Amino acid sequence: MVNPLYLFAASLAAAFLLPLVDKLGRRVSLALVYATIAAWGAVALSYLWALLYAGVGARAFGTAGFVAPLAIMLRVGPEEAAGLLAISGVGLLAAGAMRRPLAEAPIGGAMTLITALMGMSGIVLTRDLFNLFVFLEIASISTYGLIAFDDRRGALRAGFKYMIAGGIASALYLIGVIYVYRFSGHLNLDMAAAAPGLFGGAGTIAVFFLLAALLVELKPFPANGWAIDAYQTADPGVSAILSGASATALLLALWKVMPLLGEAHLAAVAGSGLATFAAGNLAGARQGRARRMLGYSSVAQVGLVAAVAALDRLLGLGGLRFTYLVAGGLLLNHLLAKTGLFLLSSAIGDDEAARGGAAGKRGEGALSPFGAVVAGVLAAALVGLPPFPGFWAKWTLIQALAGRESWWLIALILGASLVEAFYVLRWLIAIVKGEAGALAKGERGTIEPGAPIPARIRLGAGALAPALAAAALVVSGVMLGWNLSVSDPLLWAPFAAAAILFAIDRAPGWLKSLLSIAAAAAFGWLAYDRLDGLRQLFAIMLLGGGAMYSFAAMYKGGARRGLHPLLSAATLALGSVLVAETPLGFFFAWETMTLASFLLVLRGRESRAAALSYIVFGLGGAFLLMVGLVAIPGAWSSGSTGSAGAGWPVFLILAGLLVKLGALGAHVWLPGAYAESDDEASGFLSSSLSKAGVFVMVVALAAFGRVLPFQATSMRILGWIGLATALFGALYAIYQEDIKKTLAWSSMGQIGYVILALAIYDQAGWTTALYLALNHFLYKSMLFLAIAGVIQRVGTRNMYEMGGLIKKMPFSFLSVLMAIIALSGVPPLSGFGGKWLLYSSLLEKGWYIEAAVAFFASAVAFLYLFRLIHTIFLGQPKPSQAMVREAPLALTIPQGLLMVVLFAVSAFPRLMLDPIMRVVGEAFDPVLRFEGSALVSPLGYWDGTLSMIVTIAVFALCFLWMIANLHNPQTVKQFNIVYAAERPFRPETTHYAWNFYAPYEKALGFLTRHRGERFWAAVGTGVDAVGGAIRRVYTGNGQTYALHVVLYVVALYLLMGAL
Amino acid sequence: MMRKVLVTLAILGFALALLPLAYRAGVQDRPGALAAGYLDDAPRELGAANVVTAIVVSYRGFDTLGEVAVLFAATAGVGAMLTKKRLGPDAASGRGTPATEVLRTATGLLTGLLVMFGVYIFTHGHLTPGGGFQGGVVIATAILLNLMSRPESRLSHGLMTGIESLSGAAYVALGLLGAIFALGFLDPRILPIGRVGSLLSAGSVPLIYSVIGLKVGAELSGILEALKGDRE
Amino acid sequence: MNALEVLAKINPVAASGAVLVLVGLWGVMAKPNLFKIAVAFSVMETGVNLVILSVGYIRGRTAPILDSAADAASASARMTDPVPQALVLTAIVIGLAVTALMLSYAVRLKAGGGGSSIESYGEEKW
Amino acid sequence: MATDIAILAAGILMIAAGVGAVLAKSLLVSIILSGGVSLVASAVFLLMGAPDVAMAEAAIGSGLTMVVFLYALARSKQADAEDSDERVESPASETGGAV
Amino acid sequence: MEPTLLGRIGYAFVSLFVITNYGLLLIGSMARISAKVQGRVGQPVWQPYIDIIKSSAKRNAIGHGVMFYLGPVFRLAGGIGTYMFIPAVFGSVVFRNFSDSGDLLLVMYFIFFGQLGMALGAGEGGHPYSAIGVSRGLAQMTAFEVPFALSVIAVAVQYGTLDINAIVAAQQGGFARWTLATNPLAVVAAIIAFLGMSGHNPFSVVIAPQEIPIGPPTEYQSNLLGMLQTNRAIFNGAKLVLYMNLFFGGATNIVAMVIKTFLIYFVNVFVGQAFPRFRTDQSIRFFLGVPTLIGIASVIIAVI
Repeated sequence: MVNPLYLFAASLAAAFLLPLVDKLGRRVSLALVYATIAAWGAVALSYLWALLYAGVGARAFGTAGFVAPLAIMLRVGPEEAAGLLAISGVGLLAAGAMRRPLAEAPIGGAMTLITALMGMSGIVLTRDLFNLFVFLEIASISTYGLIAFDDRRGALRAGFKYMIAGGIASALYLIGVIYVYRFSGHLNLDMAAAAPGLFGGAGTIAVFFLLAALLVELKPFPANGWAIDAYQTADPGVSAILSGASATALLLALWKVMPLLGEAHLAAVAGSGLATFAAGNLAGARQGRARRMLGYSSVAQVGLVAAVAALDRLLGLGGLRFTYLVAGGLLLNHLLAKTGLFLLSSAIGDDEAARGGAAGKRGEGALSPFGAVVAGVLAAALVGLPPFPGFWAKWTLIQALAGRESWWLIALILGASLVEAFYVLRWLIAIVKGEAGALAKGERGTIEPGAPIPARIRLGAGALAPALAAAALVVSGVMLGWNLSVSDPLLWAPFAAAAILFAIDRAPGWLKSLLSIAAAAAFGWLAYDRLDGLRQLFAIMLLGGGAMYSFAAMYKGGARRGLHPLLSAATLALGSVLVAETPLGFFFAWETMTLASFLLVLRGRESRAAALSYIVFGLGGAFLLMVGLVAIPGAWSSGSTGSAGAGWPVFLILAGLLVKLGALGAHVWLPGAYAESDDEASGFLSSSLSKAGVFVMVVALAAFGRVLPFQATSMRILGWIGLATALFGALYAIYQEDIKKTLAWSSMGQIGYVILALAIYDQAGWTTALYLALNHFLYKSMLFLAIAGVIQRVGTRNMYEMGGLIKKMPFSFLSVLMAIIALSGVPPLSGFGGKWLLYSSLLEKGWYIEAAVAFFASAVAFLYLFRLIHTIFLGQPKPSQAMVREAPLALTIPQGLLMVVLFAVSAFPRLMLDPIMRVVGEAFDPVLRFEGSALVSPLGYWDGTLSMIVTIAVFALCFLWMIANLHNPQTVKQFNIVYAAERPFRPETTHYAWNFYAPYEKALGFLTRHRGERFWAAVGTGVDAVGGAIRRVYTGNGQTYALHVVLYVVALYLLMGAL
Repeated sequence: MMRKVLVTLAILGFALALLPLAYRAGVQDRPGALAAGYLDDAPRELGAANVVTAIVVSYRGFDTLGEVAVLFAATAGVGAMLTKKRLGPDAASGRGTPATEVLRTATGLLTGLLVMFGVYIFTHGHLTPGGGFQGGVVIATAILLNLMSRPESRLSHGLMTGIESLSGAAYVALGLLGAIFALGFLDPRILPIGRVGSLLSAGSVPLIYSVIGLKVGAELSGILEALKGDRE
Repeated sequence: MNALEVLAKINPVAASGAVLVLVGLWGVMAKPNLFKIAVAFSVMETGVNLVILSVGYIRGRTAPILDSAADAASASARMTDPVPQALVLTAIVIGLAVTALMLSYAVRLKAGGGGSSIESYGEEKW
Repeated sequence: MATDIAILAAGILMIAAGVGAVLAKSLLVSIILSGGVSLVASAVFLLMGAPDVAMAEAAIGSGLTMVVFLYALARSKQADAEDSDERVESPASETGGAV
Repeated sequence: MEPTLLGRIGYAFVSLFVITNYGLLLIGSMARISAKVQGRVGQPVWQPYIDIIKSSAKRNAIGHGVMFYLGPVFRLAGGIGTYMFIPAVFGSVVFRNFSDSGDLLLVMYFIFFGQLGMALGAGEGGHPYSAIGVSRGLAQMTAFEVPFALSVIAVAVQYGTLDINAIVAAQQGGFARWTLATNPLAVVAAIIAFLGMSGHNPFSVVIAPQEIPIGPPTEYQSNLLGMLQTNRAIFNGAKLVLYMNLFFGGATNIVAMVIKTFLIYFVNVFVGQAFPRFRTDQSIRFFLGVPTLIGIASVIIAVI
């Protein structure tokens, strides 16, 4: 291993000579700067190689030819090597992005950059407490210089505040160091830790001062206003260095002094870190200014990392490996993501302090596709989505905490993470979509010809550093995942597919569609052996559905950039949910699905608010699910069934799934997400993706349903939740003018029936549930596909702007007709089977009131279904839609296939019911059975085949009579009606479509006042208010910040005394 | 009012932490093992009469290197911050108040003397109290006098930069020589240890302290120059 | 333990240093003028230096410098602790660097047209 | 013990000067008083047997720092008559935001 | 003895023939009785026959398209189908129909078949009044289904089955075993629902758009109108038979069936005449109020 002293020598020499070198030109001197930083990186890599692969142990280096205790020691171990690499990596990225300001400012800027990074590296390497101080000061003073180097007003203001806080911290540190020397007799860290004098009594206080200084430098809540101001105002590169490199160095300093800390100290670190995490994120939620928001996120993340290291020591979460994995993973995630985001914020002109009016640039438009991918990766990583390091770290952390039953900590961490996800993704959405959407401000969903197309912001060279950070995140995430033995290729398939399809994103759409289908097929083939009966059923809906929608995606020409990769990734993620064998593997697949579907929603036109609430609820549900999974040992392991240990955690799983399924109360994300995404993506979300939640609920209930606490009551409550979902989904649907909103609410209602049926919890109920799920997939697919065609042809989603399309789009009409007959449960189509099964099992179970309400709900469904078909296809056409044609083949072919399937399973119910009953029969005693073609329940019977025959026969009879009696009618145009004794002159007025159910609204509208939305809005307001209150602390007055620092230290001291 | 209460509380709380600590530390009655080790070994190992210097330059020479870096970074920061361009056109201060003739004459006389005194201090740092930092300040004082006596004159910026850069490089180079010819970076034993108490003793300690002195002097002068507003 | 014993246990250097730290800290938090803050910091630094050196204070011992009269063998028996001295040397220089930088910030901020109170630089907040 | 008493006396002097430096209305007085603190401190260092430090404190902590202060003061054209305790009227300063 | 498939089809036609004629006569006589009560002469009892024959013989004036033609087909098929899934006379092979296709639930849902198709056909007719009528009808339907469903649930709970034959079988053995006697609340709820279902007063606002003489009946003319008129007879009969089976002990022979259904129909019509017409929102609130409570009470009684 190279002696790191040479690096210091080289850095200093470079820095010292820089003013001379600068005489040769700024290019040369900057090259020297980059070379110096790169040298650190190269050496750090060589250390890592030696330590991890060549098997060399950690090594200490003396200085001046002496060793400790006389001389200062430097140590190179794994954490040091990684820290050095992080610092130089961030430094190089930031320095690259700062090329212009560095070239324009005096050479002092470049000089302080080198010394700053050298100082941070010194903090990492040194094992001497006073030397640590020296390097802290090098780093701080260089930082003060760097903050001011390009002379921004705001940065100067912030820099002064930064100095005040830094000065207080230095004083604290010096006092701590000298008393540590006094009580231990050593300045060398390892020797001081071995000396007895530091533990108990005055030594504890000495260590406290040391610790307090480091904690203050780590920017704890509330003593961090100075740092946030600096993040906000300095050059983004400097912010990146502060947030990434400096935090790494300081965290490693904290890590270093950990051996000196007692329990009370550790508790203080943990408490302070967690409080910072929570408060930082809450304050960030209110931030509109991007840079400041990233600042809040930074302090929060660093607080969490610090807390994790302390918690491991306090609770014994898993030792060194655990800390490396979790704290290291979180830190790596944070520093790469934050570096990338800070630099990205400057590249897109979100850097409000930037000179010369560039601040408005962001308002002009959306990111270019490449930029959007980079931004997406960075933001997703920051939020802790897979496959990035933060995801693995979060899982491991929560799992360990659950092992210690620290539920409050889990709640705190996840709650704050959710808030963070909210504001980070809100920003992502804003920059990806642009401030002004493509649609005019007027009518929702209409494309006005003159509306401005948003400009694509091209990042150019500014994207390089963020892209590199993103790439590093991907690589490290994959490596970490592999390390945690999530190595099943099928689990990674979604990412592979997305990457490949993104790579050929410019290719024509049909090629990508075919590739997506092939990917789904290949996945199914590879996974076939691992699919049991239940999983096969769901594979049809999930993989088959995904492939079908990929096919349908061809209905619009062009490359449709971004759609196919996301659709394919989401499809394969659904597949991997089916094949996951471990809890982590499952959760990985689940979050992958959440991520892919979020991006899919985001791709829609006016989807900003919808996508945000989709992902926030998605993550919230996922967090509940995660806690449930880790709280039940052995959950999701193959063949696990109810163990006595599983109790209330199952409720968490169920609650998480209910959120995902959009059960009433947690449904507010649903209509927006389904309505605003691309039309075929909506169909995919509604008919395929929602079944993933059903699948997991089936598995979870199968395993743990019998050991639920208060089993009967719980199930009854679950049933009522499902029932309420069904009823209110239908009620909401009838008042929508937007066709996709109607379908969205309808989906919610249909899933409600599935939940209700699952809650019945016997063979009949579960048969019903699976049958309903499969049927919903069939007819909701038909509806969404047909509607996609309609929307494409007429260019609007408002039903009252359509009409009379039956003549133009007869096939779509037929498809919708079949679908709504099936959906409403009118015999002889298979939908009736669902109704029959549902009522039979409800009555058999004795849930009579539920049955009546379900009957009411299904009657209400008629309303919106009739409105759907009537206002679109019947009535009077719009003159502007005279040239509308039938939907493209890409849509009609799948619809045709689905119609055939629908007829087949309607006429021969056993086709669908036999497999279902085989699956369900493994878990329950039989209630239903087949006698020939008749399905028999204890209460009644239903013969699908016979009823189909009778209906067809009767229908044919009537039809023949009609034909036979038809006396050469004169077929007239659609407008040819007699209306108040005249032919209508302006046909629009005669199409009864808008506010179709006005009387119903009058009678029952009070039920649909969107209380759920209001509740969650109130929750949001509450979080907002708390965040607003917290950030009132940050008055902007540097002196108040100083007061905060001192008060923080005092409070910590008193708390520690109390412990 | 609120602020006053909080400040008082903060100070009282801080006192509650700091004063007991200071009291409990008390007064040592003899040096600890580490200090005793330095006192006993420094003259023998390094030939330095001034143990503090031995520690500062050699045992903890790495600290001193860092210290120089701190000063360097501060100078660079100040220099980058306070340029004429950034301070505005009427930047330079003290213009128009010409120094008295006495000061001018005295400056001429004193400059040389002060520089020589400064050099003396850092070359004898290993023998007597004082060393590179103190000597450097003395040199800076000489330059300060020049700044005051001739407000319209500019320091030869190039010369200062050159001295600063080269002395810094020389410091690093001496450190490297220690790594090559002795046991480690900044090891002063590349030259003979000599007899304790003579000028040519303690290996390269006097040399190192000299370049530190030059470097510190140049940097402090740079800070003064920047504060005066003469930086381009 | 009578008052004298308590007094004997008090390290006078540490005591004055600690109080000076408090005074400086109070100045930093209470006085809004930019330059006054810097002054208060410098007072605090002096206090910290005193505290550091107080640890090396041993009653009745000499400076850790060998003169021709003294022989090296008895050094540890009659000299004070050199370590805090070495540290303080470093700390003093660093203190100067911080003060200089803080002052140039103040100068730069004022030259940019702001007031001399730190409260006039609170635009970044919340 | 004599040294102790001398140091304590010096300490009281330093504290008085320090408080004066913080309280003084005139920045010039304030700066000179803080230089005085350093100067007394260097005397204390000398008493404690730390001539190296005493020199450094006198030259750097007292001398050079004061010069730097004065230069900075001159640069920012702050008249020494100006009341350095003046506050900007802002609501934030009153509540301190620390609640 | 189980008849052959061909035999069953033959029986079905017989059954259909009977119910059609009975339904037509029922409508005719009810109109006649109404007129008498109101002091008019009224139409002949066989007027419905005349109407159908006349309609079927007429030339089709205009057609609006495929769905327009299919509307009456759906409607009539719905009516016939509903009847076909109900055993009309208990124990009779001839009137057993195809009730082995499914139980009570099938019948309840098949009722929608014709209504849906009719609504669609009228929709293609393009007249706004038809849409308004459908909107009102569907809105009202969701409401009256609740008491109806509750009473059906009460019956199902009471007899432990959804099989209509079994329900009828359980009521054999005298009036005291009829649902009317054992669970009168269920019958009350169901009768109120029936008024809504048939669009009788006071729930006739649904057909109000047709009363303005240019509604769907004008769009639908000639043989299409004839089919609708035929259906009205069959469908009405089917519903009456269903009610009879559920609540009035069913019928063991055709005479009992005729008497019982006639009385049911009579009571319904004349109970309804006593009330003024509700607005749609009023009727929805009405159905979800007292009748629903009655329905719930009936379920509770059944459970007890």
